[in-house]
Amino acid sequence: MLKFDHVTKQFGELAAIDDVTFEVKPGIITAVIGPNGAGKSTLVNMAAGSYGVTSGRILVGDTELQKLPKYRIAHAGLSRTYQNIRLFDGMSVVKNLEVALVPPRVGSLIANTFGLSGRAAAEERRARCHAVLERLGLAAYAERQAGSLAYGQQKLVELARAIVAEPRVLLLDEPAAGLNHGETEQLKQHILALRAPDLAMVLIEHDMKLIMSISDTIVVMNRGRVLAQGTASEIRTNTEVQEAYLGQPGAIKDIEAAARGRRNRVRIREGEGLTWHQP
Amino acid sequence: MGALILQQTINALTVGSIYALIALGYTMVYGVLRLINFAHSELFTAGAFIGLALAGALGVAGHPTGGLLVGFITFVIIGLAGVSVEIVAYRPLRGTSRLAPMLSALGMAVVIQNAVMLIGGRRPLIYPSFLPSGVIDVFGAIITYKQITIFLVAVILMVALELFVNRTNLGVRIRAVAENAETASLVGINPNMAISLIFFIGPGLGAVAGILYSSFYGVATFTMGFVIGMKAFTAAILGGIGSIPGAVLGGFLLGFIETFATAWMPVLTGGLIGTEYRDIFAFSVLVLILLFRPAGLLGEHVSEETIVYKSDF
Amino acid sequence: MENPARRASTPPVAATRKLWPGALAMLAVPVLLLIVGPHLPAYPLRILDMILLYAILGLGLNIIVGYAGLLDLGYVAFYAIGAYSWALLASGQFDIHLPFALVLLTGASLAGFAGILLGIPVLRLRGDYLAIVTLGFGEIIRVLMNNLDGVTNGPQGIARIDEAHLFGWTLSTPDDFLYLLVGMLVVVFLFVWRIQASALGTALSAVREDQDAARGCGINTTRVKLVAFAFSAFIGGACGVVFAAMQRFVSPESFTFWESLVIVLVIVVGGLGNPFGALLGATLLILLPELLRAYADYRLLFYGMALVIIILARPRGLIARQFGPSWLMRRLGGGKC
Amino acid sequence: MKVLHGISLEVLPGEVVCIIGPNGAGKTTLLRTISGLNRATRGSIRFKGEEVAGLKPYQMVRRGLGHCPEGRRVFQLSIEENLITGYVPGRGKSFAELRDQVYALFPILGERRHQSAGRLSGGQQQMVAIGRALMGSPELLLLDEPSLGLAPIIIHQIFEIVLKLAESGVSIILVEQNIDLSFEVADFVYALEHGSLQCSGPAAKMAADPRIKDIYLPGLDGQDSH
Amino acid sequence: MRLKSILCAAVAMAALTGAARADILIGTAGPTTNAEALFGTTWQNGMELAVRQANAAGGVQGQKLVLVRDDDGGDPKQGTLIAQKHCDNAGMLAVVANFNSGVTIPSSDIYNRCGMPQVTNASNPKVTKAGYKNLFRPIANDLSQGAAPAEYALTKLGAKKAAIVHDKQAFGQGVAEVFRTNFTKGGGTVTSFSGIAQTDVDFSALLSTIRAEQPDVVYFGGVMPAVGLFVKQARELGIKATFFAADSAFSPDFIAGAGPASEGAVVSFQAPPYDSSPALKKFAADYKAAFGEEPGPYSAYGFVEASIIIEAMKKAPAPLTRAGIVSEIAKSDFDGIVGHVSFTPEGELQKPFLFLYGVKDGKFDLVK
Repeated sequence: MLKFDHVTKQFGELAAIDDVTFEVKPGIITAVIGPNGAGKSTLVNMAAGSYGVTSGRILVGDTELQKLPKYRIAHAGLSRTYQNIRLFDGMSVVKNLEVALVPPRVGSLIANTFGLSGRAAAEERRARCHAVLERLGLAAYAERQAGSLAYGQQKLVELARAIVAEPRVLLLDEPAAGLNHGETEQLKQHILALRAPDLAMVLIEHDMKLIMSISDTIVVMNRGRVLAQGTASEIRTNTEVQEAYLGQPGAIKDIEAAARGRRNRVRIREGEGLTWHQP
Repeated sequence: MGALILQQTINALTVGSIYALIALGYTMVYGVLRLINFAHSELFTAGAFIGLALAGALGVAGHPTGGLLVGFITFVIIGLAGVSVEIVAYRPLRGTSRLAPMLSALGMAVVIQNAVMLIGGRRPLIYPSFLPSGVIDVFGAIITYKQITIFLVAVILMVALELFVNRTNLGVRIRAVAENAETASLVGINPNMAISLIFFIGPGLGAVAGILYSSFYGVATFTMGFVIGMKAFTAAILGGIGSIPGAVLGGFLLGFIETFATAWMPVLTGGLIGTEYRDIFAFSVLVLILLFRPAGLLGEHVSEETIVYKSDF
Repeated sequence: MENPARRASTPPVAATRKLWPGALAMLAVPVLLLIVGPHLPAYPLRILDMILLYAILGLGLNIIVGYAGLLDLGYVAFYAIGAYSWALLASGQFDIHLPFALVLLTGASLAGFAGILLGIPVLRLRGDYLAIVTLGFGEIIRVLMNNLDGVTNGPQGIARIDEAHLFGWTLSTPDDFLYLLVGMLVVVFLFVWRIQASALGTALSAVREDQDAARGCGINTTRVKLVAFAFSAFIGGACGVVFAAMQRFVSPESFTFWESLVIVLVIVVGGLGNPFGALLGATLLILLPELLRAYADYRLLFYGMALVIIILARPRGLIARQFGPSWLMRRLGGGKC
Repeated sequence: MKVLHGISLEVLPGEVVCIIGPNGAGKTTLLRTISGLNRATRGSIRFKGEEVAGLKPYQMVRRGLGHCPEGRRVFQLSIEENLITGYVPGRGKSFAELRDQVYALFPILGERRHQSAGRLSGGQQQMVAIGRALMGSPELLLLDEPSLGLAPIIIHQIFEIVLKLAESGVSIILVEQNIDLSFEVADFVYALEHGSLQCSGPAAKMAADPRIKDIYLPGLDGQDSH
Repeated sequence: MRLKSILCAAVAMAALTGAARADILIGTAGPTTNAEALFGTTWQNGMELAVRQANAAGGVQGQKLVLVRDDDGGDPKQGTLIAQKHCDNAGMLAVVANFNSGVTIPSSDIYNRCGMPQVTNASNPKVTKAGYKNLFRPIANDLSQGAAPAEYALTKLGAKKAAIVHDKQAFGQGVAEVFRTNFTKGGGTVTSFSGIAQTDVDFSALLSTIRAEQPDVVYFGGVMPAVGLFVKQARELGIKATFFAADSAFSPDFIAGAGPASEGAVVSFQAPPYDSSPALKKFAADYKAAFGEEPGPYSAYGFVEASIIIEAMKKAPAPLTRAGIVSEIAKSDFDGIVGHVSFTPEGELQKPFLFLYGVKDGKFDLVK
């Protein structure tokens, strides 16, 4: 459904993405993981049209996204959430969703505003938004100003905004960041419920527990390249992946030594064991 | 012909010097606060009036050396006025919205202009020249000592400012605040100190420009700031607002555009387009430059990829 | 993914039904104006006309500045285009005497067209640079009006413009214009209200809040902004036509940069993005200088001070963006919706 | 919006304290509150025995606090000018003295002192940011994700410097996602989640606790090395 | 909220009118702020002087006169609001309004509608074209103001080439065009006809071009301080031509502003010199005594314009009405301080007076 075809992205001399090729299939959840700076967000931003592509193609079906202006990418069926929440803070929650349903053509936009059919169309848009809000348990917040909601709720509103237009590809950029266990669990249920035969979902996440539990396939990136791809268990046992995440075990030795040396010299805080402040 | 071109070049340099001096005040304030300081042009006017009053009080009207003293004291007085305006009318609005301080500045402009009118009078004041008189004839072009002095004073002030900003520790700190006030405060710089300093230097330079301007043209009126302020502001944009060399470049460029448009446009178009289209020409150049270089000639181009854009208003 | 619309439940807009008392209260304002207005002496009546005119201008500018978040410092250009349309198409200047209703439409459309022409090149600019270019555009239009002597009569202006007739009704006294302006205000108000409530308004708000995210949601931001420019200019042009019909004289000095600033002040002081804000702002900004007439020489000094004080006290304007019937009902009812 | 909830934490002189937690847990907000960029709604912040809640960031710096913000945020000035911005007069050492110390710590910066900091690589920018903070002779240094986006080899260098600084008596609060390394260099660790303190304790004990690893370690499962 | 403000306005206005109920009100509106503040203020001072003198002489029909001064800022919109305000004020029996042609034209509609006697200072020929019977213009309009200098330049100076500059304002461009027409008609050549902006102060670029054209005379259609600056800069650039300027330059400010450069410049003015008659001499002295400064360029006009109204009021039958005053003004026939006042049916002066002055030894010297 979504295909990265030899995609490269240069920032100045630095290649943030270096000849990446992989495909995201519909009906399943594809997770992209990797250390900070591995290029995951760059990949998302290129697909969504925020960044230009230096070379290569990004395809949804037969449509080459890198050739489209950003707003057309949404109409091509790709929508996303953002790592740092980007809601329209001053607008109500339901209006935030309606933005994604605004008619693409200016003519229909004006006809919608002043024409006779406008009211019905507006009602229909509203109904769709409310349905999605209800689905995500946000119905009570429909008329609240988006910026005034709690963090977790904002994250969900962003998800709602991304799905209200019924995309073919959904990019979720760290949806669980900053959520507590309960919220993460809730999110997990919502994501699983979204799984549909004609929807390709891409999940970028740091929360390994979440990833391991819901991803059908995992793409591991490191320093702008795809390091490995496979199921959770395949990835778990991949030594290259372990190294990428933990750093070369050898190189850490110096630090360990230096730290140990220091620890012998300085007073360590008198501590029994760990203090758990929360259950 | 050669003489005429030379003459017009000199004319352009003189006007450009004054635009550039005023443009500096706009650009410095904008660089730090992203604020169009509408009151700047009125402080320029106030500077000319205070200079005149001082010259009278000190009995140095018309003496070039007295002019230095007057210029210095006026710089300080108007500088302090600028600092007060910022504290009273802009600082409380910091962080509210972009429009509020701009319109507050507009209100301050009205206040200052009318205060100058009520105190200094409506009558155009005959201004004693602090500049040396005399002319040199260079290949048929007439250069007055006044023009030379204005150019020199402007260049000296601009170089001094550039050195201050680039070569002194204080200047470096100001640039840091201009780039990111929050980070600057994290490394121990008091952003308000830097902002006050900018509101001291910018209007101070404007005041000196006011004295030069009125000395050169021999007149001071309470309304003279508005139009020249608009032009200087245009110059600042032209050069890339926020950039000090940009303001200087913009000032001189606008001086040249205006001068040569006035001199040659009627000739080039066979009288079809007269000198009265000068301002259209100037604004069209501005629009064109912005369309092709959206941040002005020397402004930092901020690409869409590197900024996360949130609405300003 | 299945279509969530199919699961549509009842639209839970609890407030819709209760909106009408608030809306009715607001409708009372124009009705009251029409009843009380004609009984006022001519001077306050004329001030009222000016307030209404600037309120309509404010409503128009609000589309660009308040909804789309683009600062337009050259709005007076559209106003001027409208005014000169009436002056040229209904006067002895070219001995053309078109009916008012036609020119109202033509002038407004011309202005709207100018809005699009201006919009195409400048909309890729952002923030202050856009503001400066619109400022330049305003000045260019004014200087053109001042210089195209053969067409506009240059600085002399165009005098003795025809008296306006609207479907057999002569518009000459301040109360004639009161009826016209109240009518226009209601129409423009509903127009703007409609925009705000429609998909277009949603798109514009999204552009204002976060342009990139709006694009990410599939909004063609450039087009949407162009539409905003066109509508805004259209309203400005219509106001210009009425202004010229009221004054029966136009000259470039009525269309200075300062006028643009006054209209910006109207909406910022009143409250950006709220139609009622434009009304309140216009009232304040037109009335204030008239009330200060008693102070003669100190008039503008006090005016400037008042501006600064108002802005310092209410940096976000006198009326909140969300203010409206539903907001009012919510506040009055005390309950959340 | 409430981001932090009743957090109590303590840093002893010369100690390296690490704060861990997932994205959005409030770590950065905590650092910003300590240095005065954000105002604490309630509670007190004491620094060297003095109540400092409500002080402005630059006042904190003058009292001996250094803060390297997330994303480094070096100024688009030359390296040396960046150091100038960080210099706080009247804290004992002269500018030249401090500058030479920084160049001794990061020789590469000394070599390129007139180069624009904006053009440096990420690691070098991080060095500039740390050097800039050191110009204020801090007694407490806040480091917000110094390893973000850096190559492992550079990360090692940065952490070695952190240790060196700690040796020289500077207290350090380190916010990190690279938990393995953090546990190595830290003496004491606080774990944050959703703006609340989850768990705290000596680093070694933290590292050994399987529950901590389960929650915070970006390892791929519970049975990974260590 | 809006209604409340309107009520406030009404109350404020009632308070204003109430205070002066027993007196006869004469209104005026002119720019006392913005760029033309000096002209408007000194012009209104001239009226003030006439009113004070009339009051000192016992007022009119035993009542005191009060001048209600208003600031229109040179803005047509404000001018119409003030016109309405004056009209609504039942105690107001006549106005001297406005100073600018662009403000007078729209406001005269309103004054006409309420039958207000209106004496204007606006010199644009169009002002009287509406044919309002209540509107009078006791000064030479731009047609004569531009014509006389052209004739003088051609016949007395024998000029062949003229460069013309104007400030793109209604007045400046108006007189400049009249000068051009008359100069060409009389056989002269116009080398250039250039517009500047009213607020310009630097003319070096334009003057450098003009210098190359070597004109015999340079006509400047514009107002102070631009005139002074223009002449001064022209001389500094070595232009030898004779300068012609319109009435606003007839002021000590011009000579002081341009300095020695003003020597030889010719200025047209609608009044004889202040020292040419005892009446004018007295006016200048009285003015100085009353306001502590020299009269402005239009002070004498203001005095005359107010005098016309006062004279008419003296003759009009009691009780005074606007209509009564209008018909008396139409019948005006007296010697004002600048010349004889009597009107054509169109409201123009029967015999517009226009004088040309040359600057000689730092003083204005009548040349024609």
